[in-house]
Amino acid sequence: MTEMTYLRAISDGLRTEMRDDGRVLLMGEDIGVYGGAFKVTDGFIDEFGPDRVMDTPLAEAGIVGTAIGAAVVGLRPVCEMQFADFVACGFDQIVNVAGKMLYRQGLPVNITIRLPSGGGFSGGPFHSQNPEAWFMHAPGLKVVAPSTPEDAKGMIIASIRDPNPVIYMEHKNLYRHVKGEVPEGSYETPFRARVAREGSDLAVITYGGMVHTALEATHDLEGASIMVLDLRSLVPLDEAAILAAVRECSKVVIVDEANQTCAAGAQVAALIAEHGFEDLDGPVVRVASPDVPIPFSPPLEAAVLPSVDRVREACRQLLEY
Amino acid sequence: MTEMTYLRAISDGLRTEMRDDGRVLLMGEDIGVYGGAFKVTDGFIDEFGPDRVMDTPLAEAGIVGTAIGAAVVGLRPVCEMQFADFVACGFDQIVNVAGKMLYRQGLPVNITIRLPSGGGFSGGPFHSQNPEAWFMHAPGLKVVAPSTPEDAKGMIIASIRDPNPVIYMEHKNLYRHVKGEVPEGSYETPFRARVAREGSDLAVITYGGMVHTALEATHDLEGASIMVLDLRSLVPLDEAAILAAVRECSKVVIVDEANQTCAAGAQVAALIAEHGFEDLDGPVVRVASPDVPIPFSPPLEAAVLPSVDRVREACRQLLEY
Amino acid sequence: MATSSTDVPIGPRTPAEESPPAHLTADDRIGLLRAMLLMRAIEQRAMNLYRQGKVPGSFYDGFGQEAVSVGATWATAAADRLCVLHRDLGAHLVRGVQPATILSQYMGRDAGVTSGRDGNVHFGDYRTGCVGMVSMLPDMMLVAAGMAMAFKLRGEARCALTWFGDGSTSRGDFHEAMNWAGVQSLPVIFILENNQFAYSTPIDQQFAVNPVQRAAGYGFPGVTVDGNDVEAVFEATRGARERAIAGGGPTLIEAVTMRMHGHGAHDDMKYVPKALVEEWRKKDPIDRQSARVAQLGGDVDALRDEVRAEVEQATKIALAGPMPDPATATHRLFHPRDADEILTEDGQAPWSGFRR
Amino acid sequence: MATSSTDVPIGPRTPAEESPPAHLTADDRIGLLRAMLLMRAIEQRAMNLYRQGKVPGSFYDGFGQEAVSVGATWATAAADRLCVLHRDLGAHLVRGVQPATILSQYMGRDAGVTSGRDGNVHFGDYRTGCVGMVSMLPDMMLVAAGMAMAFKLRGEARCALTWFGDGSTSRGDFHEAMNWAGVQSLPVIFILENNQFAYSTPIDQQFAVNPVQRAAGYGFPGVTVDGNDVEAVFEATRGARERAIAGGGPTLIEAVTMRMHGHGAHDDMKYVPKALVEEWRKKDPIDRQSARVAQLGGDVDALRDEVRAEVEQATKIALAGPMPDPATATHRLFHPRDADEILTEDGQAPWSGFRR
Ligand SMILES: Cc1ncc(C[n+]2csc(CCOP(=O)(O)OP(=O)(O)O)c2C)c(N)n1
Ligand SMILES: Cc1ncc(C[n+]2csc(CCOP(=O)(O)OP(=O)(O)O)c2C)c(N)n1
Ligand SMILES: [Mg+2]
Ligand SMILES: [Mg+2]
Repeated sequence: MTEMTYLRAISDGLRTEMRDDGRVLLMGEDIGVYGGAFKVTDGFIDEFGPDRVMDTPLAEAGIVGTAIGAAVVGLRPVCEMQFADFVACGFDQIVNVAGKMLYRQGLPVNITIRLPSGGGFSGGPFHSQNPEAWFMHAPGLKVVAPSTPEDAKGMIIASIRDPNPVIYMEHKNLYRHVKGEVPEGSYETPFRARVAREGSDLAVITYGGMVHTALEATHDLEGASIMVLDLRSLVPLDEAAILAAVRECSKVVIVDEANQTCAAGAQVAALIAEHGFEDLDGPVVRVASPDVPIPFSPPLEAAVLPSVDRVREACRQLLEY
Repeated sequence: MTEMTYLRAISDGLRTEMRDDGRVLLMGEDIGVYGGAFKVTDGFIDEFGPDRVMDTPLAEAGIVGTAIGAAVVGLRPVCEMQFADFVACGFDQIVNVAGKMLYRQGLPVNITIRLPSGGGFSGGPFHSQNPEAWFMHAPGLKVVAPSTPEDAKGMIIASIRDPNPVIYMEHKNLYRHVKGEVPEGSYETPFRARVAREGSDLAVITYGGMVHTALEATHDLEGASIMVLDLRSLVPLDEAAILAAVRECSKVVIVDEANQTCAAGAQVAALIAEHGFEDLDGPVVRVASPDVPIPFSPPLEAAVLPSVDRVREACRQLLEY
Repeated sequence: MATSSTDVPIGPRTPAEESPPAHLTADDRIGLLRAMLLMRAIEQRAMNLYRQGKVPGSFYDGFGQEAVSVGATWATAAADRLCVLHRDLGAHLVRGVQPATILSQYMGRDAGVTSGRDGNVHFGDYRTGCVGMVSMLPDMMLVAAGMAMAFKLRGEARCALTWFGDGSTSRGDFHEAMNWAGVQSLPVIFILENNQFAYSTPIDQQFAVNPVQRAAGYGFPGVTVDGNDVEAVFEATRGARERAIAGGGPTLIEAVTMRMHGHGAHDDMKYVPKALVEEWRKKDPIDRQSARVAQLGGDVDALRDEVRAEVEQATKIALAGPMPDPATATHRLFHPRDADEILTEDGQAPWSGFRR
Repeated sequence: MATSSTDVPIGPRTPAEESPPAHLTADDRIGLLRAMLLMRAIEQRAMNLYRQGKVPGSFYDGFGQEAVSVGATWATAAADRLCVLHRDLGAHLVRGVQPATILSQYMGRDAGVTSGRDGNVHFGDYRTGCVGMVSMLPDMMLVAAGMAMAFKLRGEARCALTWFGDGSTSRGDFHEAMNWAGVQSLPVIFILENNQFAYSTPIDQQFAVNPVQRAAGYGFPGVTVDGNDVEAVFEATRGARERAIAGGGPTLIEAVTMRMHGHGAHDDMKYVPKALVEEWRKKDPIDRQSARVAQLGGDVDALRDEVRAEVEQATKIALAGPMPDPATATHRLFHPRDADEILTEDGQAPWSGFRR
């Protein structure tokens, strides 16, 4: 075990798997010589060379499309979108080519697409998005969103080894703010939920960056016993763990940072409303961003993104229900 | 009033508005000389000429992006995607340019994007999709989905007049199968829900093609009184009408044809679970397509798309709850 | 119209006037004809089945364009990888997909290449080294470039090849693939199948300058070839492949041809001038190759009968096959962790040049 | 590197050697210098504010590229419409956006162009005929083409103009816009701002052939101009605009320049050879125009002082302005039905040619 940031844990996972598996290839804009916009691949080009740490043209469809081709003939490309927001430019290749290849013709597409996502640092409307729900709504793609350094490393390795296209969400606010113990060497974190904190009065169900918001918001809530469930994987969605949390706590607050309509949280709420209904002692409460682009200016952004206070207030009200 | 098909009603609405408003311009692949893959604009080029019924290059980003530019300087483009599925190729221009322009800099983008959507005729994985939820999850876009000829005409006119980007979903299975009385001349259908059938024991909440499936599935269900709520508009979502239906019936089945995860139906279910919880007498049941591409072969496709039987069975079970 | 079809002389000289092809044996030349005959016979049979309601959805064919897919594929090696498009049934045949499998595919039967999951021309049999197309055009150009990128990175003497139409060149993915292939100098062959129309849209509404002239702007050659001369298409592809394998980078080949049927079975193509169709009927690629084979002393009629019989037999087999089991509709959304993940296998490579 | 920066002689001749520009008065030439000085002073001031933590998020500037936006915009008429990119602050200044408004924008203040909804260079003031950029590059090429399409459809003598970088040319939208503009022969001017790098990526990893050479493949001219000579950029744009208005169609102008700062304030650009920066420092566009103005007898120092004072004054105003009201964060997602929907207004057009 060594303590490291969330960002270094991703780097560590990528480096570990690249050393173990010559088929792994990194592709992206400015990931080589520059080491990536967030320095996730800093120094990689020195160890692995420009062929395996490929600085690509500025072309997201190109990155994804060529990665698909390379995967089909046996490489294991890991694509970086410089910011998650730019994935919209490679959207068609992801949902129509990668997502449907196996179902239609039996060919697995082992690519991993890293999406540095989320707001909170005045990135504005084009550098703050959480687009995971778009991909949850596109069959054939797995979608994961680790919240801790340990999981970040274990899930990037598992994503690379998974023979299917995996959308790997990495919240930019965790990069340097979140530190934790990370096991040495190679290991995989399963695509299942994790109980971040046990509890019995109310369950906060969330993932990615919001796990930390949820923990902070509920670490002491007038002595109430609050469970925090970290989904970790959105596709597959750990329905058993979600329903178990509902059985255990009977009250649920679902938190995600994305715009609320048709977000991951909507799917979780719908699941509970259909299959956890009898265990509910109150409405299924959601906390998410309202349906607007994420604004740039700090006071505006703070008014839009789910905050510790909003989550705490939502929990307090539901506890009183 | 004249009886016409859903398809002719869309044509009628487009023609009516083009005659009334010289700013209206149709853009798309093969919509001019050929009259469109589904003949929605058949003969239009003769009346309005090639400038207003523009056969474009095969380029979805190009169609949407140039339409945005034309709208900003005062035209009112109506873009046709030849099939809804191809909208993935224009996705970035829609969500990042059109959707955010007004919020960011105050410039309205009056474009309408017509998406011939849905399955049921062996269109296969690339000609059967219902992508509306992707756009519901992209702030700044309105999304409508009429189910009757009267609404199809009234909503295409309202979409063109609405100063915002409107995604207009037209289910291909309604084109020629659904007929109805359509008022003469120009009128608008509001972006609000409509009670397709009154009822008090159970409410089926749906939209687009599935409205007809729901009506057929429930027209006599052992004498139960089944309400069918036709949402018509997904953004804005008529939350008041949805919650009123829950209050009235206390039992809800939500039907949509799209892949279930993060679909429109998930948002409706989440809304009810949070704000209609106290009115519920049973779980919020969903019927949707499982999360797979829509297969081509009739027996496979029939196994995936929501059918009259599946909807009826879901209602029967919930009634017994 | 801004096509170079005007620039290249199209239309057969008599076989006698022609110098024999440098890289094709008599058997190759007969094989090319046989593959084209087979493609046409299968598509004509499928069109009947469609009219009889046995082919669900829509149906697309490559009538009149047989030389493009057959000629190009004839030059591919077993280890090459192909992304085959919707006018290119001949490619599947040359690579070894069975007629009965193809007819089953059209009819959505379980024995089809996709077991009914996808329809008509939307397939690729990975057992023959092919990756099936998606409808979104021309997305496969990037997939082909990516396969070529992998070959180059691994130092393998293989190439990737794909086709696309004149209309498809207007999409951004065309540009991203051309640019990528040029920057990385990849062993990929792009075949622009210029059949004068994209659905109903004539090429002059698609581009102001023929895209073959854009290749230079990406740093590699663009060559125009008579797309109705199967031996010319073969030769252009053979040369491009030789360059690719030798590290010479990509080639864009424009095969000038004509879509002789509607866009799909539903399309009466009223929008195409009758005269244009008539002009092209005289340039039928099968007639042209038949004349050559006859000149070689080959018995074309016997070949036609043989092919017709083969297709009848295949139709019987296909019609006898079951539809897929509805219970499997949700299977295989994800690939199991432990299973092999590189599934493409080598295809047939009938060209005599690979056996010498 | 596959840039034509090598092809065109860059670097000033002495003003004495130059023949006076045909279409610029002495006032124009001083105005060009003043706009460049103002752009640089504002960006330098903003960089300080950024270092002081008063500019949230990141900060991007166009240091060394002032001639490209200033020169091109000087040739635009009031009724023209522009999509301004992230190195082009000079365009906003020439069109009439106030320095205080720009500094407020950078600091996310309510008085900024977007009232804090978007940041740094992501803005466009429709009151000056500009449409703000989106980050996704080069999406605005299609928007500009669309505006030009509307002008042509309505028979208006106006044009649209937009900028984009060398890296942006690799995106599919570049191609779709170039092709669309070519097929419809639109009055649009595309200015390729070739500053040698895309973030850290040098142009030879972006393209094998300079994109200016691709214009011919779309059916319109591509011209290369010294991007550090503001009068040369003006003249190229003036000519392109004249053609556009006369129905001559689009022009692609490559302005060869150099990004003299990091990609953003955070970027030390270690990846750029020091020598290259030194070479380009000698070609500073402001020094070059200053020499010309001095030659005309203009007092450059006075101009600098005047600009410095203006920026100080603007900074005071901007710093005094409030941040936006959080309660407004969810406002204006949709435009009201009854309100006017064509909001772009004409901008300033200081070129003397419009007043003659
Ligand atoms: C991105 C995309 N948009 C629209 C379509 C619908 N469509 C199917 S085929 C076709 C015409 C294709 O023309 P071309 O590329 O010339 O190929 P051809 O059919 O002529 O061989 C169109 C518009 C599509 N398949 N893909
Ligand atoms: C589609 C897209 N992908 C990635 C980015 C991230 N990004 C911002 S600027 C930049 C480099 C742009 O280079 P260039 O086009 O040459 O413009 P320059 O900054 O050099 O003026 C990149 C990759 C982006 N803005 N848009
Ligand atoms: Mg074609
Ligand atoms: Mg650049």
